Amino acid sequence: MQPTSGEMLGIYETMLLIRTTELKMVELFKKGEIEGHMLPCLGQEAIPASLAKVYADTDYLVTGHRGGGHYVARGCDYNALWAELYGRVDGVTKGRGGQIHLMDMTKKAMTGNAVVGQQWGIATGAGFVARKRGVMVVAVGGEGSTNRGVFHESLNMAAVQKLPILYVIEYNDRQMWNVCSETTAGERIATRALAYGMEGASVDGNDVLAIHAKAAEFVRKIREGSGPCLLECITAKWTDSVSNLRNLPENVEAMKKPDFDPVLRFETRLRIDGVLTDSLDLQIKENVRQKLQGALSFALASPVPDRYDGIDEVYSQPV
Amino acid sequence: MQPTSGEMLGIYETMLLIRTTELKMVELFKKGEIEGHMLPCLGQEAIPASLAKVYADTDYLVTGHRGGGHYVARGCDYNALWAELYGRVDGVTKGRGGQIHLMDMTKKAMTGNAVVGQQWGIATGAGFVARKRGVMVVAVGGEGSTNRGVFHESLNMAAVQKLPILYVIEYNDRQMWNVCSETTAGERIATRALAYGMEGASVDGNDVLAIHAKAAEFVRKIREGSGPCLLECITAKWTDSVSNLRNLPENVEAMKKPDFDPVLRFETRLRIDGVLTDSLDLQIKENVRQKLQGALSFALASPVPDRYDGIDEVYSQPV
Amino acid sequence: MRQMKFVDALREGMIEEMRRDPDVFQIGEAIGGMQGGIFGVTKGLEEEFGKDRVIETAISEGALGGVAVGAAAFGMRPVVEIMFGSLMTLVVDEVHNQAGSLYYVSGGKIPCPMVIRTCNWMRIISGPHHCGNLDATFMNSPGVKLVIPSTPYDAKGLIKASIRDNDPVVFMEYSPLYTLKGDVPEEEYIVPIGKADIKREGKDVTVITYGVGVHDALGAAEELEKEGVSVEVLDLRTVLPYDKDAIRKSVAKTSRVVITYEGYKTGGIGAEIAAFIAEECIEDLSAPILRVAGKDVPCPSNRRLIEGISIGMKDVVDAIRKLMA
Amino acid sequence: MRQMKFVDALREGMIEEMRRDPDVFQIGEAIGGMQGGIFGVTKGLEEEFGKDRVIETAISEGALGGVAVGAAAFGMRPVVEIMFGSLMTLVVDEVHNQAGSLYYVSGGKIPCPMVIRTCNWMRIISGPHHCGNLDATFMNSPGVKLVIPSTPYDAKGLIKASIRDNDPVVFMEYSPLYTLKGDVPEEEYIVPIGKADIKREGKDVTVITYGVGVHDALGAAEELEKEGVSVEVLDLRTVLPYDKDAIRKSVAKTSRVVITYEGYKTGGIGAEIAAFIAEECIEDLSAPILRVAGKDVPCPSNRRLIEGISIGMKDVVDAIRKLMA
Ligand SMILES: Cc1ncc(C[n+]2csc(CCOP(=O)(O)OP(=O)(O)O)c2C)c(N)n1
Ligand SMILES: Cc1ncc(C[n+]2csc(CCOP(=O)(O)OP(=O)(O)O)c2C)c(N)n1
Ligand SMILES: [Mg+2]
Ligand SMILES: [Mg+2]
Repeated sequence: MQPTSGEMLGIYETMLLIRTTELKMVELFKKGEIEGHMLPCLGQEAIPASLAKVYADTDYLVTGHRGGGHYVARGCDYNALWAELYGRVDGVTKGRGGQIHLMDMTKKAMTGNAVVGQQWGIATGAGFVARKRGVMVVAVGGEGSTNRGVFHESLNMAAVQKLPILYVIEYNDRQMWNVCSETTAGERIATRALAYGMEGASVDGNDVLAIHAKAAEFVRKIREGSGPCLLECITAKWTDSVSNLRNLPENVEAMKKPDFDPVLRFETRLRIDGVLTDSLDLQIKENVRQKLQGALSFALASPVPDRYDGIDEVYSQPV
Repeated sequence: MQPTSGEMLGIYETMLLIRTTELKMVELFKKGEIEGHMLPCLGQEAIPASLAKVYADTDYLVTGHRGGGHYVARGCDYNALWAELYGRVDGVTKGRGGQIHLMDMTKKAMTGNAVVGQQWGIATGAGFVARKRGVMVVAVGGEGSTNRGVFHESLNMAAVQKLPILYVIEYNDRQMWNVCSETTAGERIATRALAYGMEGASVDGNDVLAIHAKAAEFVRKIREGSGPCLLECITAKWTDSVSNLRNLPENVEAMKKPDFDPVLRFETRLRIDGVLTDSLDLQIKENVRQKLQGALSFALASPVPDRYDGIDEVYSQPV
Repeated sequence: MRQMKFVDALREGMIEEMRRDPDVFQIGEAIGGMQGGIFGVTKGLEEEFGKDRVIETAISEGALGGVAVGAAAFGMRPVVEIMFGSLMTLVVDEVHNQAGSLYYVSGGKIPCPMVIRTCNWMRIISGPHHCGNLDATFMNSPGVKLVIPSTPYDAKGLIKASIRDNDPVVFMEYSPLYTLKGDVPEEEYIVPIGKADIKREGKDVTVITYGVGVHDALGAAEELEKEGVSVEVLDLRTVLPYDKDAIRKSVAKTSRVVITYEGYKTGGIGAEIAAFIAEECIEDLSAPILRVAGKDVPCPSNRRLIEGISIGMKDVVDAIRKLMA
Repeated sequence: MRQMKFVDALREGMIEEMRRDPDVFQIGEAIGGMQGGIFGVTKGLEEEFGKDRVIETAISEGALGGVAVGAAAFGMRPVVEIMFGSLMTLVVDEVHNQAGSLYYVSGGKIPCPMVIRTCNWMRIISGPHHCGNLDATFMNSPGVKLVIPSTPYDAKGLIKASIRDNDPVVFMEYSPLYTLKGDVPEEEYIVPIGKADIKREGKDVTVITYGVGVHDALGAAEELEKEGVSVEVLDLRTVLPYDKDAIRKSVAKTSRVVITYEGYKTGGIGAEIAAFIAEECIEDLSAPILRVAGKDVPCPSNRRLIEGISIGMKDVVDAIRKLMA
């Protein structure tokens, strides 16, 4: 079940929007215009963009720390994203969480967390809610997070309870300065699913259509009541964090190759297939540019919070 | 590599000693002569007894809460066990830990813990020591403990580091009032090893020779540097705790069948094979009886601790 | 009035909330069937509400903590049972880092209405892994509420309030209290979170406490009445955030304070209460603030040794006598 | 004397201990290579000691905690790095239930000589999961030692003492201190665990503190000297068990106490210190015991908001002025 041309262009536009957003984020961070801890998903854009065309608007999304792309792909408040990056009151968390705690519950998206692996337990909880409401959960994390015990506890619990959860692993072979050979046993993360009698698969995570196809298959099964499935997407992150930009394409020659650049790769593919024309491409890029410009203006117009803002919002109800 | 006749008789004697010890423990608990939380391994005696003939005296042993049989099989201080059960100062932990914290480090045996699963992390630490000292670790836990995340973290870490650890699962399909179908996904615990590229196997855990054979094979591999292996022993516990004795053979007819009784089963086997004669059996039982009697006398002669005993032993060095 | 056991009142509170709100559900280890957990608190719930609302799980405390946060964030009201108090060590991240910060860090947009119930399994002979008391661990966790009832009435009213509360609640029970009987009205009621309760009025000394400590304090008060000492017993009920006004008022009245709690003394809940008084009410004090609490010794599996480290009514009496001397 | 950065002194202490004792080893996430952890504390250690003694691991904090206990129980001296302080939530069972009780519960037969190092990553813009401070979590854990150095000299001397200590030590660093320079002798030395240090003598007020707080206190003391107020700065250094004698002496001298620490105020370390004073030294006091600590608000990822909730030298000055008024 390949996506339609329209869907493919949608995915392409989403990838461009993520790419443009994150490059801008890096640029503004370097200039010192925005500050804080930020974890771009540059190089991994195919995953959020493809998934967003597979799950439904009513489904739940839970990610770990590298959730910015998923936030965008899900269609969460884009202006509020930029206000957040600028630390303004109209930020999606009122400027409190910053880039690693982006969450937009109007879109059922908990796309932030900074304790690696905790998203798996949270997603399992979301899974119980989803089961009751007749929807499903897409849960996302890096391969490193699968070495946290709670990943295993969650998979086991979800499998026993047949919870409707698609576990997605963004395998980029890097956990900060570590590589998998130093930290991670076994051939593929997908095999970790087998221990729980759960289906798992690995796909090229820089290939939109491969991700889309397998994710769509799993989503169908899950909706039919199979219980959870696990999809491992093999990719490569360009950089770990905005404060450690060693691997950006401008620095590393290899990164400029289409294989390392899922956006370029998908663009090429769409052009070869005749889905993307020059004029369409121009228009899509203009859409993205305008969206970004609009959001930047929105953000800059938003006030800086008072320094005591939020000290009365630690509890939701006064005690 | 089948055990020699002598070894088999040794295993049989160990099984009898465990059985006798624990039945006595149950009896004295019912009479109110000893008190506290106690977790017998009745019905599972084949596992500790067989393993003890496979690992070496210099190896390390780490178990979870149901470690009493392993304590005995390892040859830990038997008199001190009984003094412990009586809460006396000559108890192996001076009457502080009780039956679920039996530990005898002169025998490199940490056979107590009451937070299910924590033994896996501790065994991994022991594994680093064992690697350095040229020995290995035997780590033991119930199937329920493999649903704790730290089991998974430990297997992964041990596999990456090729630590010399034999993980032994005592699969009795029960976690207090839960059965595996309610709690545990996947066919066999042994398959959980595969996720980490580790060898795993399931054996009949009431069959001494099956356990012995597979454990011996794994131990050989581990000593040759294979890294960790996992051995799952399928068994059945007769009772969960001394305060909940529903399943004792006197109550449950099925428990009297040889399949449910590893001691009876091994005795039958040894008789059929001509290894065990009536006179040998008498002698072995007399040995066991004497050992128990001696220990009971030792225990009863040991003083009750002063109520403030140990309040100055919270730190090993005065601060 | 109707007399009920603590455990039954607590269960009744949960049942009422489950009937009222289909989004309330129970999850934990061995909580189902007719057993209903090691202490029988959830006995019979599975029968009424089914396996989808009374969910059995593996020994996976980390996932249980995560489930609480995730289910709450996505709109249900999970009630998690952690089998006993010393296993609360295994959900500290979920409570402290995740649940505690969620409402604030989401910009006040994601409430986290979860309850983690546990039982401090005290005064049993079972060693330090069973007999812990992790209450103090959650005292330094903004955004978290810590509720600890001492009577059947409070247990029911507070569990109902906790389930309805939109913030994460750690709800701690004490095993010796389960069989305690007390008045529990037939009509529905709620005990508000954040309000302490004067369990006995007095004018010479205030004993500030919660949970089982309340009963030690009440016993001590009765004992000392004979000697003409009038003891006020202040039951915090909600330990975090605690009721500062109630403490202020009582201290202003009595000028003497004993704080008693069952956990280890050093760094326990009593430390915060004493520090608050030393900071804000010191002018009202006419004596040192005494803490009567367990010795800083891991709980042994031995009746005699337990005697040597634990506290009871007599210790509270001694402390009060010391203050009155 | 030789001037050294805190981070270098700390590393030197660990290197000396690793050279002295082949059973000391390091284990943690990303601690190897030339990186040496996110703060570079273990930089270069792998090169000297090899991968068997500087062990890289997966993101598996639970296993790391277990490794500490197991390796220590079986006779080595593990030094575990937990990448930053707010992840200490993930090793509470290993520290509190396992390590803390082991020596006692084994009948004084199994010492547990482990060190878990971590860094409280304060004053950075990174949100509540990064900027926590779990020190208070370990204050209610008998058998555990909690060591928090404030200077390069103490960092080196205390890490050496911690590695040699036969009890489990939680060793907390503060990221803003790593680049701080100070005197560090060439000759070997140890700073004993359990001994506080008067970092500045004074007679009007005692500021009791540790870690970064020491520098706020020293700054405040200097500031107030101009106004003729003489401030004593008592650096606890070992927070558990803390040095009661040193506190008693200083309070007896000054009669006024400010306690300052960077964590959340409620239920923080300061609570225990204040409670101790209110219990044992109240007669010496001429004023309330003030706690200057962070607001009970999860740390936001926003410079302005951080300003609104965190404390510094100025707050210590204000508190002292209040006491002297
Ligand atoms: C429990 C925990 N341990 C360590 C860290 C520090 N840390 C932040 S990101 C990261 C690497 C995560 O790797 P992975 O899960 O593969 O995700 P990626 O960053 O590659 O997307 C680490 C170790 C953390 N935040 N939480
Ligand atoms: C972490 C933890 N959770 C729950 C418990 C309570 N508990 C004690 S034994 C037990 C069942 C353990 O089952 P299993 O690991 O299969 O061992 P078995 O008792 O069957 O030998 C449980 C849940 C505990 N002690 N620790
Ligand atoms: Mg990664
Ligand atoms: Mg079992």
